[in-house]
Amino acid sequence: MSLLLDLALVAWLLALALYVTSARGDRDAIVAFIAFGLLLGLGWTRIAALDVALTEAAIGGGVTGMLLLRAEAHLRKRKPGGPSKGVVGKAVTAVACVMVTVGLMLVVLAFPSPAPTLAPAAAAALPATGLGNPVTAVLLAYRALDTLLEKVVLILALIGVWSLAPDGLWGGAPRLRPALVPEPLAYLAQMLPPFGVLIAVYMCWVGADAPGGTFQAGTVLAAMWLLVMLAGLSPEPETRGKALRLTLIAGPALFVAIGFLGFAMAGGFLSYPESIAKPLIVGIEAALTLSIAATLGLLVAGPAQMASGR
Amino acid sequence: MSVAALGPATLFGLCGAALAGIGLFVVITHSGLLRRIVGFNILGAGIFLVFGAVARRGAGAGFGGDPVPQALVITGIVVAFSATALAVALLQRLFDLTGRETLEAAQEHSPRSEA
Amino acid sequence: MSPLATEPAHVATPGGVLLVLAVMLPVVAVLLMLALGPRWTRRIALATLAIGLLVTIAILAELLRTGEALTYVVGGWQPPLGIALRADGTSVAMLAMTALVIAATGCFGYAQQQLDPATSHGRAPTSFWILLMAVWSALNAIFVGEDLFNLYVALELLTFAAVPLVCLDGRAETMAAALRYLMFALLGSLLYLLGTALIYGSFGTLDISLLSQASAEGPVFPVALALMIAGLLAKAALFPLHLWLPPAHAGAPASASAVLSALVIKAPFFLILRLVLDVAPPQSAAFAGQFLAVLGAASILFCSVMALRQARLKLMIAYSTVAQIGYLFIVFPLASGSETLPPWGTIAWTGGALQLISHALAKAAMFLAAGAIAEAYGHDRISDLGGFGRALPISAAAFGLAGLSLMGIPPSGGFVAKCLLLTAAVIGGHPWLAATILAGGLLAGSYVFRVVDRALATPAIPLAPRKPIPRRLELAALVLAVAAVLLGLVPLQPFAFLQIGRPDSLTAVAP
Amino acid sequence: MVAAVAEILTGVALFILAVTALGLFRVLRAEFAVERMMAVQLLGTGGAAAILLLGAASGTGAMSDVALLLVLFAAFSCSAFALGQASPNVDGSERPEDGA
Amino acid sequence: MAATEAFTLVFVGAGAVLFLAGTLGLLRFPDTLSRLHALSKADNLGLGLVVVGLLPQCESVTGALKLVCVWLLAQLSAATASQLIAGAVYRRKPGP
Repeated sequence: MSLLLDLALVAWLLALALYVTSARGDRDAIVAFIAFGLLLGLGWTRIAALDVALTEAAIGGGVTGMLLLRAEAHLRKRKPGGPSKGVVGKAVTAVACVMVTVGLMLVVLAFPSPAPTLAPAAAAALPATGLGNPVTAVLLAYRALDTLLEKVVLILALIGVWSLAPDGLWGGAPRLRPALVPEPLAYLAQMLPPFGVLIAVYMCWVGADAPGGTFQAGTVLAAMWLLVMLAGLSPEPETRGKALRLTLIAGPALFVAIGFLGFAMAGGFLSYPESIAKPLIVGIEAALTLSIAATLGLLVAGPAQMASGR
Repeated sequence: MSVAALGPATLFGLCGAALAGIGLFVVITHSGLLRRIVGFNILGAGIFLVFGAVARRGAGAGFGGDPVPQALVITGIVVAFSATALAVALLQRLFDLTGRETLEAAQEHSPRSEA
Repeated sequence: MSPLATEPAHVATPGGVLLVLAVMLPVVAVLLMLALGPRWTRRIALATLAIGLLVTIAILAELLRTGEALTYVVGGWQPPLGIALRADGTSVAMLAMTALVIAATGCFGYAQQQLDPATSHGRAPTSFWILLMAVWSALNAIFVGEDLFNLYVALELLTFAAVPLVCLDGRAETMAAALRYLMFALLGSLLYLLGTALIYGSFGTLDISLLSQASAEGPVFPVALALMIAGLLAKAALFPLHLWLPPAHAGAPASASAVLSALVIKAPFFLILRLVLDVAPPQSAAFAGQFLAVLGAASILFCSVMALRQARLKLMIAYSTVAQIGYLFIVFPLASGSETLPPWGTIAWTGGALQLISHALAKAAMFLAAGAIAEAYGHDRISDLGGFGRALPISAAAFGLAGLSLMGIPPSGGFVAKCLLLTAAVIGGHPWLAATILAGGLLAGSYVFRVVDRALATPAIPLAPRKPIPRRLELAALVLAVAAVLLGLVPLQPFAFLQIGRPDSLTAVAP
Repeated sequence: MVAAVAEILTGVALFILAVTALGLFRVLRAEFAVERMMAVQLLGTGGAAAILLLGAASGTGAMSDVALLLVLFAAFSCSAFALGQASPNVDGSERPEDGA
Repeated sequence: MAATEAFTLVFVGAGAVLFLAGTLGLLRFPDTLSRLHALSKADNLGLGLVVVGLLPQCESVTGALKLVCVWLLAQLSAATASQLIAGAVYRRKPGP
């Protein structure tokens, strides 16, 4: 039965992906992609990767979808039908892509058995971190440098997005709220965020020992913030605002600071003293959650579209 | 290999390979940049699934999967999202400036009337 | 199966802390700039430039003092679980080159912004400084990275810093160029990531030195390496994947172009070099080397001709970049080494490294000189620049000196590099590569002389600059060009500095 | 839990997924663009039900977290879509820098 | 033990039937609004039954609370999202 379920899931994922290639309009493709993201979240649970499933449902099915839908709405007045590849070109590409797929499949089937794994090493080192969730341990202890640099990547993407604003509007606020907010949206924006914030706090808290963590919590918070801004319940912040910028850097800054404190307290950069490793990591996660929420929300909101008030 | 011998790890690994192929197809054949961005995301999802298969195969020490590749995938998903955001912002700005949403027609299209 | 070594693969050295500083210092600067806002941005950037230069000098001194690679194990977590940073002689040379070019570009950017104080806290200048710092951090992380996934994150950091630099002036055509660059870079990143997934699936580690000891069987390893190299080629803009480069590098502001052309595309090349020579099994490496050399030779010939045909100065310099990158790729078959001689003991290795560094210095100098010219005249059409050498003697001199290096005329770093490569090609029995090197030099001579000829021309109506250009704006280019020439003082033999900390020299010490 | 019950719960999850898939492809072929967004709503509910069942079948409590996020983000994406759809005249006014 | 499992199976089975009913409605009903109605009503009731059925299987109070939370969220989102969609449909074509 399990195998049947997996097969059905895979078939469905592939069907949705194929729908994206053949859909006439971009919006249909994006809707299918959102459905694809949600379904992929389900798929990740089938290979025992709950942390990834949470992330995929939140980012793949949630904020990415929002980002693309907004872009589609923005581009809606375009000229219809760009130049597309001819039938021959498409056929050649299709053959090439099928070959790539078959090659990759052969490689996947040729993976060595027994599979090499770092699971025992990760488990052995887990007590030193005080954590219960090995994925969080990898993200915030063993490979903390990756996570730190990736936070910088997020912030940098935001700076890149902001730098695309017209000169006169730079430092102003992005614009999310439509001219007309439908009644149900305002209702949703009042009802959903309390749930969302609760879920985010729970995710962040539980992430040390169970699936969840700072990414998932941050994404949920970002979504709630976006919803509130969309419904016009809270104004879009000016990108030059001090408080906003401090929120953006708080997480990474704390991460770097504790990283350097490692020189004094423990063996070196990004190493935590064993006795207080867990509180330090949870603290970093809490700060990162806020920063990630702000960064993701602003990435979806896009560059400034309204001139700064000051 | 018989179907019965297919574990979920291999199955989703194969699914990842197929998704990567489909994503690549979208990226190459569509000229609309928004669709291409969606294609990049599908390609990315396929690659992450291959990583997921690797993680699942490495189950051990009481974990359902190797945590290291799982963590790498989470990092990768976030990076992919920031790439999407940057690409979308560039595309919107390009559209605002020229009314275009493709790269191919760069030469022959005239700028949109500024009225 | 798993290459888990009983003894740790990396032993942290005392100087390793400096590597952390090299990577993290610009990151701290980025965070500070974001927190404190536009008024502080430039001050923070200049302070970081100064401190970063000191850190680089300290790394250099430490390497020369100990004579072995600097290593740091982040957080004390040994690979394969954790991440290591390592800088051998070649890496340190890259770090030093990066610091020099970034500092010179920063000085140029500073001088340029002072020409127009009204906008110096505006969008473009502020973004420029933040992105410059991010580029620096990413490059340092790539040059000292030992972990393939860590390198992926660093590559993405580099991409996200470089793409907005391309379209900093906000014109529509630079938006299109930036988008095309982003598309190529994303495809490249994803291919690289796929390769990483396959490598982890078959070895259970992503650490380069652990991988180099792993025994490779089956099809997975070559496929993974091929995917990664293909992805990196798209980022390095080797022919025929170079289409995105000329509009992107020519459209960016001069200081951004200098960084993009001199440094950013060197990072993927450096990674290809490490993959082919440090990770790939010998047969795969030999095959990949042949293939890359063919593409490199095609790059040299095709793009040199394209450069010759450009009407605009910056486009010409951008095409010249693709051509000069080609030289780097013909190093692979020439530096294949032998039983007794590792690749880094060959003259081709030294030649390739010198070509990389001298091109970085010369190309940055050229773009900065072109920036000064564009600042003075408001355009960069080569045919309308007759006599610019009179008004901008320093820029003209910098352009000419940098040109010497590109052409490979003594005395210059480019001469030594191309001479070593030519010798290696002749000795190794690669007549076609030798011919390509010579032809590339001639073509480079033609396009450089086109500009120098304009500089020295005496038009009937003297060309008057639109506004006076302060000397300090031109100095940065001259400093870089002189540095490129001074590289020519390196003796014509395998350079010992570049071999410090390479694997085989380690085993020679401890058998 | 008895193995047979777990098997039945997995089967029900498969059934719900299959039924949802059927509905999904009907919705994606709908004539009105708005209606296609029902696909996401459909998947949120059906997917959450399937995940809860699978979680109960495998005894993994954390699965309900995934279901929670699935429902949450289905609602979120839905609102985003309906928004762009509800007021087609918004597009023009959404770009104040257009004339600049 | 057997009683709770029988309870679970009955409710879960009923939920599955409702999901089927919702989809059948989606396939058979002629216009958008009634399709929407069929879908949101049936699916939510189906999810509710599944949740009720699974409640006895929860090991902890938090687990049960999360299940209820899933259902509440689904209710909320279905109510608003289908109204949003319906509103959009209504504006699109005057008169159902």
